[in-house]
Amino acid sequence: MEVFWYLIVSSILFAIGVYGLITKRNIIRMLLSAEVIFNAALLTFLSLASLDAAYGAMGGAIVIIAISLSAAEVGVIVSIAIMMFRMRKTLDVYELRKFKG
Amino acid sequence: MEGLGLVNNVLITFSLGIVIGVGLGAIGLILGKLLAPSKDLPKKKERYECANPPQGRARGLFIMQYYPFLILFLMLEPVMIYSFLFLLEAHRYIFNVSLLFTAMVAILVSPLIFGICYAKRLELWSMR
Amino acid sequence: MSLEERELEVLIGPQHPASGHMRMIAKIDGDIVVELRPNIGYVHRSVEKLAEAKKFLQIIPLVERPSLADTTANNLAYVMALEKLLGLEAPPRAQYLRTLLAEINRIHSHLYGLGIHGVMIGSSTAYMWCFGDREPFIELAQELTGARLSYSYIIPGGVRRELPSRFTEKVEKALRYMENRMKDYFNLYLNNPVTRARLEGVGVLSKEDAIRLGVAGPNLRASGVPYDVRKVEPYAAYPDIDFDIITEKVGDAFARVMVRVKEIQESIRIIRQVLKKMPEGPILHEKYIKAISPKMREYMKETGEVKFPGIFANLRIPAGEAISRVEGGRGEVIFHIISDGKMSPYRMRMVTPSFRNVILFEHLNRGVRVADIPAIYGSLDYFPPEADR
Amino acid sequence: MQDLLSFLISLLFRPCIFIPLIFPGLTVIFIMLLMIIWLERKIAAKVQLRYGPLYVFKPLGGVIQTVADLLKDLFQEPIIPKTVDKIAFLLTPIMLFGLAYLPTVVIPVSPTFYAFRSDLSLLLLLTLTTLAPIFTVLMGWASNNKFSLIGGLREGYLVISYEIPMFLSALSMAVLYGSLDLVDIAEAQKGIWGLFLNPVAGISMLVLIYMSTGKFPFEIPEAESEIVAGAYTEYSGIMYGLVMGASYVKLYVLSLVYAILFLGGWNPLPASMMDNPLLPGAMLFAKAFILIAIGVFLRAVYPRFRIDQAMNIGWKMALPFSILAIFISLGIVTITGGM
Amino acid sequence: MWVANLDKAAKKAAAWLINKTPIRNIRDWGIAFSLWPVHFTTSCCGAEFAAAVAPKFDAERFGFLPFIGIRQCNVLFIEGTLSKKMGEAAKWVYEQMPEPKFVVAMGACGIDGGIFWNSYNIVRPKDILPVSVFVPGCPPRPEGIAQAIIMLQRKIRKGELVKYEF
Amino acid sequence: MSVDKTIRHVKALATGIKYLVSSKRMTLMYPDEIEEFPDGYRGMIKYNWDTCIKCGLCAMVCPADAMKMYISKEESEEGKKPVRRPGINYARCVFCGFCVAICPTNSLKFTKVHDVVYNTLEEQVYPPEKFREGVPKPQYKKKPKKMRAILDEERGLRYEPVE
Amino acid sequence: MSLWSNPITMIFLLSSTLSIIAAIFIVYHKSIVYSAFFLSMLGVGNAILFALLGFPIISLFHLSVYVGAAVTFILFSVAMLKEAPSVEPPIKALAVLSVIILTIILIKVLSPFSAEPSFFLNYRELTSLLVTKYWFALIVAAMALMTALIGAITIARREV
Amino acid sequence: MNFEELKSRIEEGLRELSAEISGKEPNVININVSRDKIVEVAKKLKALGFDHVKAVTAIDYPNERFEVVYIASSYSNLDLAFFLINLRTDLPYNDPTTPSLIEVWPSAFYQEHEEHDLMGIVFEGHPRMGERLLLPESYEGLPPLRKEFKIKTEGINA
Ligand code: SF4
Ligand code: SF4
Ligand code: SF4
Repeated sequence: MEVFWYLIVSSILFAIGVYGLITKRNIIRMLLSAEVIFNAALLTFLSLASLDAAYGAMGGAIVIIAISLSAAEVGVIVSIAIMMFRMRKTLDVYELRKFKG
Repeated sequence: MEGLGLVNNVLITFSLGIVIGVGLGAIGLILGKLLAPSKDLPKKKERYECANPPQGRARGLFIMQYYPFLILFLMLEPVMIYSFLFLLEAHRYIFNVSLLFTAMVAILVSPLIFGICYAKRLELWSMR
Repeated sequence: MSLEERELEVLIGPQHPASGHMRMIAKIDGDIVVELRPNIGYVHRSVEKLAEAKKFLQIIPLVERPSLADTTANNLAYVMALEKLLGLEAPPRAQYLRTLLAEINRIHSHLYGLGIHGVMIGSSTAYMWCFGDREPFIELAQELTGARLSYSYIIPGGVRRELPSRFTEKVEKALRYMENRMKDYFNLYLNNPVTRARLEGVGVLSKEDAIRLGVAGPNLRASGVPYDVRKVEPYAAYPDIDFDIITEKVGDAFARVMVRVKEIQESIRIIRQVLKKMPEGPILHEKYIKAISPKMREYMKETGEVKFPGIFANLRIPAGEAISRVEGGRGEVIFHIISDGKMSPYRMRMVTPSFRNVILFEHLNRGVRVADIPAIYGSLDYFPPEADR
Repeated sequence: MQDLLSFLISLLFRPCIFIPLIFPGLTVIFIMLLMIIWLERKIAAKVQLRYGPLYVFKPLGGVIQTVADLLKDLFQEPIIPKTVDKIAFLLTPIMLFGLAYLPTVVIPVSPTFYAFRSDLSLLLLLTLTTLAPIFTVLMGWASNNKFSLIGGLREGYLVISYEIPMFLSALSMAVLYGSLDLVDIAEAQKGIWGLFLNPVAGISMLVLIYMSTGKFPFEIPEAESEIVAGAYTEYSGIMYGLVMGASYVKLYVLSLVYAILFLGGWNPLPASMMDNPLLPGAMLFAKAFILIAIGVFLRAVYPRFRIDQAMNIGWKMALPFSILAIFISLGIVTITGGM
Repeated sequence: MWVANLDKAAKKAAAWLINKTPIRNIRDWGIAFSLWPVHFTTSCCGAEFAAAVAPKFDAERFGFLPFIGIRQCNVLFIEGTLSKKMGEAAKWVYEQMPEPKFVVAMGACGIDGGIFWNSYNIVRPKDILPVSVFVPGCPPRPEGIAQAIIMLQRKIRKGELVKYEF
Repeated sequence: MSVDKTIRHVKALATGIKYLVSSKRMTLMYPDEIEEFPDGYRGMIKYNWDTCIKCGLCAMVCPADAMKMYISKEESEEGKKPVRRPGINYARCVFCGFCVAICPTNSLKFTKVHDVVYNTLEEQVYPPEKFREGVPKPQYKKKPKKMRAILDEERGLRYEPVE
Repeated sequence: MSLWSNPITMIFLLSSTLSIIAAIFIVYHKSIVYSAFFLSMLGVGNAILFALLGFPIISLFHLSVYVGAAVTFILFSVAMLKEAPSVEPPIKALAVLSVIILTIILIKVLSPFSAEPSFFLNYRELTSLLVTKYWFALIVAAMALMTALIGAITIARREV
Repeated sequence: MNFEELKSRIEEGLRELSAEISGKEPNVININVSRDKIVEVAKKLKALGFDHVKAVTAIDYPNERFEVVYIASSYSNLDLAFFLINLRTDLPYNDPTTPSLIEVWPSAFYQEHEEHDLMGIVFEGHPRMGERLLLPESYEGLPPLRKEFKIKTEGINA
């Protein structure tokens, strides 16, 4: 299977993610869409890394770190969402913005 | 059959595993649906609520009290998997590995204690 | 957020493994119980009203039914109230027999409570052991009275049966068996770290609260109030018997369990004394013996079974008021009988220990975790039919 | 005809088919399920001074009680309440069973008989078990029932508190033997078993296995006296049979893993017997079965913990102990300079 | 439409299959030895019911396992008096149980009210539920409960109680 | 984990194992063995048609209104005051034994039969004629062994066959 | 064509379909719990793709850390929240348009990479690389995680 | 403490509250008060050491009056525990209201609620008046413990 196809899949995922990110207002949904984009990025990165044996291992190491950091990011964002939900009773980012102002 | 290599062995096993695992459940479900007698009683399909008429919502219970453990887990899981990555080299680079693991534990300890102590303070973790 | 939104209302019971015959309405916030309200009345069978339509003797089985695992206390308390109104006292041997049955019953009633409590915190073995070890005592009671649980043994003026032959020996065996088993109970269940973790510090009832809320029975004594009707207002054969009031200081669920365990041991002591001191004599008041036909008196002598005199069918009680109290397995049973001289009571008020302990549900379940609800419920040894009557 | 039969048999004895289908796969799982549920009830009954299931087949003490229960489950109406989320409600039992079953394919039966050998098999196996909480939580949510939700979330919370220590305990053995390959690990224990080399890891892993499969005293997700049947409250008939089975299958798989990691797998068998998969398989199964039997025996001894106490055990005791176990392993490696 | 027909046809085929003797016998055997009563104590007879599963009488020998949720059980023991409030609950329990299911009324109260027959707050189980076995006594001895289980098993294996309807 | 706790864990497990391997059991194998009760057990009631003096005391004292005075079909004659005899309704009887205790002629007697179940409500009413015929027979597959419960220091209860 | 005969191709097709369908459901599904659930499916699909690319260890890492922890975390939080309906902004057409353009551009850009992935990441290779060379990165990542941990706990707790 | 002593002490304590005090040997002391004084009397009694209520009985004398009896005793002072104080008050038949004593004796909470439920007495100040306790929520009609509420009876003849 050529790497091209992997890249196609990843770009489709990326596009779907971007669409979600644009159209959603619920903070957790936005997070989910961002996660789709993140997955697409990982796929791209790995397929590019797999092209050359010299970069393979290093690419792997970087992806590992990226995945673990995404866990951190998820944790923080969901915590923020929970806090907002608790305080403002909504997860809608527009509503949240309103409250701030 | 003979011609297939290692990958295919893995493939056969895994697909067999998935097919059996999922298929068994599915067959069981279908059989159960077909074989069992059924009779519609008005309350049968209501939510079970200790023999009371269903009341209120059933979702949306936020067990906040143990939430810090969830965060702890989320953050420790990657670190734990890191240890899978470097600890296995212990036979070759025992010094490096030990040092690295000690460092990891050292980094880990204080947030862990912080998290567990925080989790204990129940009054902080209610949905109010 | 408003109250309804942040809390989930969970209905526990009436069909629930840990609710028994009642419903608890718990408002929970996460894993913490914000408020719990008992909703009783699922077993309300209107004993007080039915008593007004039944004759005095017929009420004996009636008042036994609400607390089936601890029938003697109710039976005794009711009959004591009648005897107060009738102005007669049972002969001493009858008093000792009453005490004997009451203590046997206390042991198996406590075992019942312990067993139910065991299953509430998930130890099926505790349940099985307790219910299994009830059986020797039920066997004894059955031999004495002729029924497994609903003895109807105590009647105005005496008791219904003479002590069976070789009963003392059998009792002694059962008591020794129980004493031996207690070690295993401690090893497997009461000293089990998991049990301790589940019970210690859970549902603490302070002494002040226990007094204020008018709690009854072992639950009261577990909070450190040495109140026991057997000592405060001794009845039956208790004045002659040497025993201690069991108390614990802490007032948590474990203390309540321990009070029961120790009371079993104390009951064993009492039973031994009772059997040793058992006087000879008739088991029914002579006034009633006289009323029985000579042929039947003969029969009574032979079999040891008391025949009722014909007047029992329509027993008339002089007008008046009587209050009697008895320390049953679950606590103090109170009968307040108002008679107007007819064949049925004018009003019979029956206050059972479980009913007085209902108030604890609300009090103890505030701010505990969800998993503590059954642990607390079990430790109260609450029997809903008794509360609902 | 003869040829076809012998071909089929030879096909069956190919590892890639034998393993998912016979041992440690389907057939043995089935037998194990039938046996172990009966055994659980019998053991509990014995400690509780009684007989347990008996009359269903009296000469053998009612061994086929579970068959009767299975038949009852099969012929019982599977109710799908109208408030539930139908797809997730039906999907989750199947997926849970599948996920519990799938790791069996990774387990080797003898040094030469395995479906596949990879230098990651332990990690793969453990990873497959981590996916289950997703379905449990989804199950609790889909049932749309208060008790189910609490049960599902409790199970999830329990998972997060045992998973890390369990991985670390397993890892400490891998560190000791320098490999993640189950075959390697088992083979390395020809002499002394892992349990004796690193007892800290062994004990904590054992406790965590019972915790992860909801055995007493950690039977919290299904604590019947609090939350009825936990996440399974709304499941009836064969669906309940599936989810019930899944937890036993999980116990079985983890016991096999434990037997390989700590109890020397098929050791100590003389090398001459290793050619045939049956004997090492039987050895492995026997070890696993003892573990399962211990697990079900605990029901007769313990009440259950509260969820917060169980989590405290996971985080405050098991985690330090498993880290300690890794240090012990590192120490052993330092002393021996690699095995 | 077509799907519905298929479904019907499959059900019909299954019904035919089920009612064939060996399968029916196996099914009835399975159900008879796997009676799981609901955990539903309606009244004081529950004390004796509890004793019936306890070591001395050990109802589990018959495959009788008191179980947790009503969705998994198939026997409903009415353990004594059914007060009006509890009667409602009993109806809920009965209706939410999966088919096939059986009801046993236990104790004098569960049959005709027993000593509480004229109380204003009770209902008779047979008025609201299809009771198949009555156990007299107040409370019935655990042997009575065992006898009820045996009777129920006999009835099931005779094919009186489990009917495949479609 | 403190030492004390560990010891207690071990003790609990040891006790469990002790019971697992010991042969203590308390179970009465019910349908094969039935318990023979001590005298005076209050089981179902036997009626002696001949000695009864039809005084009605038993019906009067019955707390559950289970014992009633039924019109005896055999003895009543047209036009005369009907003769009444006691009959029992097991659907209500609470086995309190008051009727037996009060009967002045000992016409009512307890038997030790206790494990009868019924399929219908009507079966449980025993008007005098049926009452006379005797107590219902419980159904056993094969004849059960009669056992007597013996209290035992070691095992609590054990059972011995009655000769 | 080799597309159908090669099992690798089959797996690729299956898992990429799984990923894409999961992604679509994440964005479209009404229920947010389902969305979170499908995120896990996306993770599974992606993990298989990683394995096909020759990174089995990363695939497992993805499964356990991403699916087993991060997505579980999201699913947990979401399953516990009450569902709040949210209004979607009226920019759908615009979004679709931009997305299509984006896809086309991306495909154009990516078309030169048409080589076969000729690579298999050996586990040992990666681990020794990590131990000898990138150990510092690991420590930094761990520290970052711990900081995030403290931050998340502080954020999520109730304001006192 | 013996009976007479206690009686005189109570008499002394309740002097200005116009309560009728009578005793019944060996341990029952009846105190009759009117309903507007009952709270004060209860407070006095509590101060004397009677810290809880064992039972609340309501008695119906048809078309005449209701009588409410609080049976109080002591836990904290075991000398007093032997004695039962019957605090009685009469209520007119058409207006069975009386102030609730749960402020003084919280132990009367469920007892009063029950008497409200079954006898129809209204305890003013009790937070759960109007709610059902033992009877089903849907119950309508006369409170069942009233004498007018008749239940079925059967004669001895069938
Ligand atoms: S029959 Fe007897 S024991 Fe059973 S519920 Fe009725 S009164 Fe209670
Ligand atoms: S049975 Fe006895 S009590 Fe009843 S009517 Fe006959 S003689 Fe009288
Ligand atoms: S035993 Fe009791 S309830 Fe039964 S008929 Fe005799 S008096 Fe009536």
